[in-house]
Amino acid sequence: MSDAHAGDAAGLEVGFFLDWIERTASAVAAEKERLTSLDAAIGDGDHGTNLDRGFTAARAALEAKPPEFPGAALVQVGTTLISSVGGASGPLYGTVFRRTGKALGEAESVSARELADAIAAGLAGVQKLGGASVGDKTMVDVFVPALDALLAGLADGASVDGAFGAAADVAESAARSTIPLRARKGRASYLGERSEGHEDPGAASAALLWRALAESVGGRAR
Amino acid sequence: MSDAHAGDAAGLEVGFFLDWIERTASAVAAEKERLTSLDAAIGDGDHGTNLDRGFTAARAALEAKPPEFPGAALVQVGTTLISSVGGASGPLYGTVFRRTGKALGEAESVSARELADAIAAGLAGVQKLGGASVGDKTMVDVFVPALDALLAGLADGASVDGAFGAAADVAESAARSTIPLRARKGRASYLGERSEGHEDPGAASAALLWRALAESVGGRAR
Amino acid sequence: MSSMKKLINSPESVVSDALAGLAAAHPGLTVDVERRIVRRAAHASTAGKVALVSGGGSGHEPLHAGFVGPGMLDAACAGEVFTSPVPDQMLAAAQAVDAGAGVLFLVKNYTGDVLNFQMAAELLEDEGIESRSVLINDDVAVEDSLYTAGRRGTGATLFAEKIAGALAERGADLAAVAGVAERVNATSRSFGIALGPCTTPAAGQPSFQLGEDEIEVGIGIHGEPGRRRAPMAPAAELAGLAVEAVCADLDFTGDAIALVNGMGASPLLELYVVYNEVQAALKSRGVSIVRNLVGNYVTSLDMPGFSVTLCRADADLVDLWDAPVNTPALRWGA
Amino acid sequence: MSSMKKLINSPESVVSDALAGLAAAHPGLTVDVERRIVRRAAHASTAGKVALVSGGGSGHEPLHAGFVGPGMLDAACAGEVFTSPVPDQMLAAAQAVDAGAGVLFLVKNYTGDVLNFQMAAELLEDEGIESRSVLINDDVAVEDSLYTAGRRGTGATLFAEKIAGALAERGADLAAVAGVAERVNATSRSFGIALGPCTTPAAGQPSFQLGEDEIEVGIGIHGEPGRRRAPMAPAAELAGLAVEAVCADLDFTGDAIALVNGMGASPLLELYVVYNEVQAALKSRGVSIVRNLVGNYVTSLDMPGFSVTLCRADADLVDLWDAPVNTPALRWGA
Ligand SMILES: Nc1ncnc2c1ncn2[C@@H]1O[C@H](COP(=O)(O)OP(=O)(O)O)[C@@H](O)[C@H]1O
Ligand SMILES: Nc1ncnc2c1ncn2[C@@H]1O[C@H](COP(=O)(O)OP(=O)(O)O)[C@@H](O)[C@H]1O
Ligand SMILES: [Mg+2]
Ligand SMILES: [Mg+2]
Ligand SMILES: [Mg+2]
Ligand SMILES: [Mg+2]
Repeated sequence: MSDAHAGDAAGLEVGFFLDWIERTASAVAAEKERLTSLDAAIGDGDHGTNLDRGFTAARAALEAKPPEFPGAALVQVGTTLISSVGGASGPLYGTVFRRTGKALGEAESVSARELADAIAAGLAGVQKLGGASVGDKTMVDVFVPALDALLAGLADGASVDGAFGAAADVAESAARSTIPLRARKGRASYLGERSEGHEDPGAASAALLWRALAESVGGRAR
Repeated sequence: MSDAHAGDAAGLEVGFFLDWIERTASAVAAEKERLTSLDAAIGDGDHGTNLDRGFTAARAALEAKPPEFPGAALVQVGTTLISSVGGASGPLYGTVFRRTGKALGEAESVSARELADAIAAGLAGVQKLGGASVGDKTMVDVFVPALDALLAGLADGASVDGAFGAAADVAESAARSTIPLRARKGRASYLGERSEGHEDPGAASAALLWRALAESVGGRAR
Repeated sequence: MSSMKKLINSPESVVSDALAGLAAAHPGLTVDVERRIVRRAAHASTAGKVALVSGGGSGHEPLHAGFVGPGMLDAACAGEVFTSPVPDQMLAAAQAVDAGAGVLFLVKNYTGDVLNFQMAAELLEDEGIESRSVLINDDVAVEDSLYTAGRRGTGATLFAEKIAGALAERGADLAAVAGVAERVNATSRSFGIALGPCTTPAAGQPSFQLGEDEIEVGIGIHGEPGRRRAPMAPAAELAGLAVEAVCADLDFTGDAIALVNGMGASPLLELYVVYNEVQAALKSRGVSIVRNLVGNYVTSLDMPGFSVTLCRADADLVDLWDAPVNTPALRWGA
Repeated sequence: MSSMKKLINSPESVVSDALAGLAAAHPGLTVDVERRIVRRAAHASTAGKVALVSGGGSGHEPLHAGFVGPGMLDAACAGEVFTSPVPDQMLAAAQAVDAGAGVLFLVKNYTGDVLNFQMAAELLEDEGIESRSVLINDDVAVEDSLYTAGRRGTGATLFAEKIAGALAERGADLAAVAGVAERVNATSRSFGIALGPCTTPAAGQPSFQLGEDEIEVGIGIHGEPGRRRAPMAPAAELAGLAVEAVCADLDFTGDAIALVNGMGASPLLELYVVYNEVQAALKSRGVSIVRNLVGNYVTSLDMPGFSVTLCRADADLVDLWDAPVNTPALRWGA
């Protein structure tokens, strides 16, 4: 059990996803001020408040109307984020969750690999919506390498725990790697070269999301 | 000459009054910031600027149209102050000078005693206009004791220099004596007890005027 | 809070420069920049109408120049920042706009304004032009006693200018126009709270210092400190304080016209929050707001804060309030 | 400069509280405080009229809710402070005000606004209601390149709302109303300068730090720093900078409509000083201002500073500009 492998039959069920959202919501709440102050430096200082409002609403929505399968949970989270966050991150994160959820369909249990593929669909949705590529200093800068790491880890036959853990590590270092970049999307792009030297707030929040995911995977294993 | 006495025949001519205004204007310019910051504490922070604007205008008016006799000089100064200062101090100081000047009539030369009596008329004008009595924390708190000291000095047969010098000393200490008072007139009265502990700006400027007068008297004697 | 940085060319030229801008922006006004007199453009027909003239220190914009135009003032005189204008200005303004029916001076009760308008009225009498002066003294933060210069004139000035202006426009005579201005003043009260100081261009320093959690309660409009300092509190409490002070002084039970006025640097978003609390507090006291203004009308440069002004609203006053007005800062029905 | 002290009850309730105040103050508006939608009061007859819907983050008041009313917007959606509203709001607003002739969304070009309005438009299509969206992107401080999110929408939003609103009122169809909004946007440019930061209620900290003699040049309306920092300078120079930036980007020779806009905490006195310099600088470039606004219209909470917006003024646009409008913040001819 503690050494679940990529090919493991033990799938991720709806409880796992509720746990992921719960952990994400807690992490966002805990890091709210840091996210907001990152946004104040190169944006408008609301990213932490925005996401905290959104994940608080998502948590409440999941409690009010408990979803029956993983895809439904993520679609519900995405829809709630879209309806409650606003700003750039609302539609973008909302789309990540909605598309990921839709890709999971109505399965009651999904494998790690299926989840990774679904996240790829979510990421594609965000890139289509926001038009950002890697290097534009956005959340995409975290999602792309983290997902790559996850896929690679799962393909290597590493443990599921290890694959998600490695993906979270990559996400965190990818977030820090946005520091020297000049923003080309979103509000920070208005600053031109003055956006250099600051971590992108959306990249920072994406790293929280990946870490929460890894923790849920780890927690499940225990 | 250096010991001109109250009874002295040597009168004060128009040049003396021009000198007085010149010295007053210089003193006001030099003390502008102090007057303004006294006013900021218990008023609206414009007293120094107001008087500086007024005496600069008065100086210019006297140069543009040199008066022929003492009374004309002071009326001209008063009229200019009224037309250029505004606020409370414009009409009040304007009235002091106008009434003092009018009281001097068309005499080419006036005695120290005649000047003191004329200032008494100016003071009466201000008190009628503004309704302030001694203790209300205004310029009147300086004018009344300074004039009393001047009249007393002249009556005692002290030297003219000495009488005016003593009046200026009294004026300066009277200005400081406004510090503990609670204002009952003008803008500072809005503060009620919070006006206590601050020197009244109009009292401070009145002391400058009395000191300039004493210096003109002293300068004349040299 | 207040800033030393200002959008000016120099403290000396700020009033003239602003008047030049006002002239350029409003073709409906004739502005004598040198003498600092703003009046309705020459073409406005006002024959036989009582002329309304007001004025005061600058720094309270849009008061007064922003209220010159059909339905309101005929002329306004601008002094230096926070300094009453001089009698020459008031005299010249009155002479320029007198249309044979006399002049009403609307004067905020400050020693400087009172004395300068008084001198102007005397000079005007010498010119054979009849005038009346109405003193506005609505600020309940100041005790009206022998021991003060009396209550300050603040927000009610706008009410008096609007309502007397409307009556003058209808052809009422000087006594009637002065009478309604007096009635407005007698039935209006104001109270203000500042969250910080303001900075005059000349001083270049904040008018007072406040701690991060302090406010000034009972402030005027010249950056003077208030009657007392208090700890910062939610909008509901601050609005309650102002409403309490105003209503303790005069019974407003019934209908009222209300002004929730920004002192200059408080965002409109916040002023609407305050309005919401003010109307709720009034409702619970049986006061119903039938007309209102929310915004920066009688300001104190860059001071953050607000004031509340109420005027008892009988049908006559409301009718005059609703009459058309067309000025830079207040416009409806035209 | 910006203050931590605010006239609010809590950062969480500031938008709702302000909307409740707006509702109480303006009987001509119907305000759904919970869903944060402001629209014209039900009785206004708009059958067959193209409906104009705008919205955006709060903190820019009077934009947008202050421009709802006859002659201008049909509805406005308010987001959290500096945060775009959500698609549900825009959808509900559009459904409420659609009068059968379709809906024009006027959208300031920020990623958040664009994405949320885009989602709303998709949802609206599902409901069988036709819509068009016009992006406003007038701020020349932002390079319009592949390397940015494109130019921000600022002062031209007011111009588009007024002018498209007037055309809609005249019964033009959706394509025509969208067309004129696009034309206004294409012929408008803005540039802003801040003397200090602003403070959002949630952050409670100034959005940036400036030295006593520094300014931010090329700022937006969300407290973001500008393109560069510069030393403080006289109003004439700052106005010149803004005029230069605007005119370098588009030739305004001829007639123009001008907005000299306060960012929130700069006194009106100073804005008139700026207006004076702006009109002089324009005159020397052969640009003549035929209509103007001076005041706080598109603000950034308590930020001190100003922006200049110009729109090329042909006879059609001026005619639409002059058409009656009756909203809380813009009113004439009615
Ligand atoms: N076009 C885009 N594609 C992907 N992510 C984006 C895009 N634009 C902005 N973002 C992300 O959104 C974050 C800002 O979110 P937030 O502050 O909540 O919204 P807003 O910028 O509207 O205030 C940025 O840090 C960035 O990571
Ligand atoms: N009624 C009065 N009688 C005499 N002096 C007065 C009266 N009111 C005010 N003053 C004096 O005027 C001074 C303030 O002058 P100033 O600051 O120039 O005018 P303002 O108060 O209009 O700004 C006060 O310090 C006080 O000495
Ligand atoms: Mg943001
Ligand atoms: Mg003063
Ligand atoms: Mg003064
Ligand atoms: Mg935002």
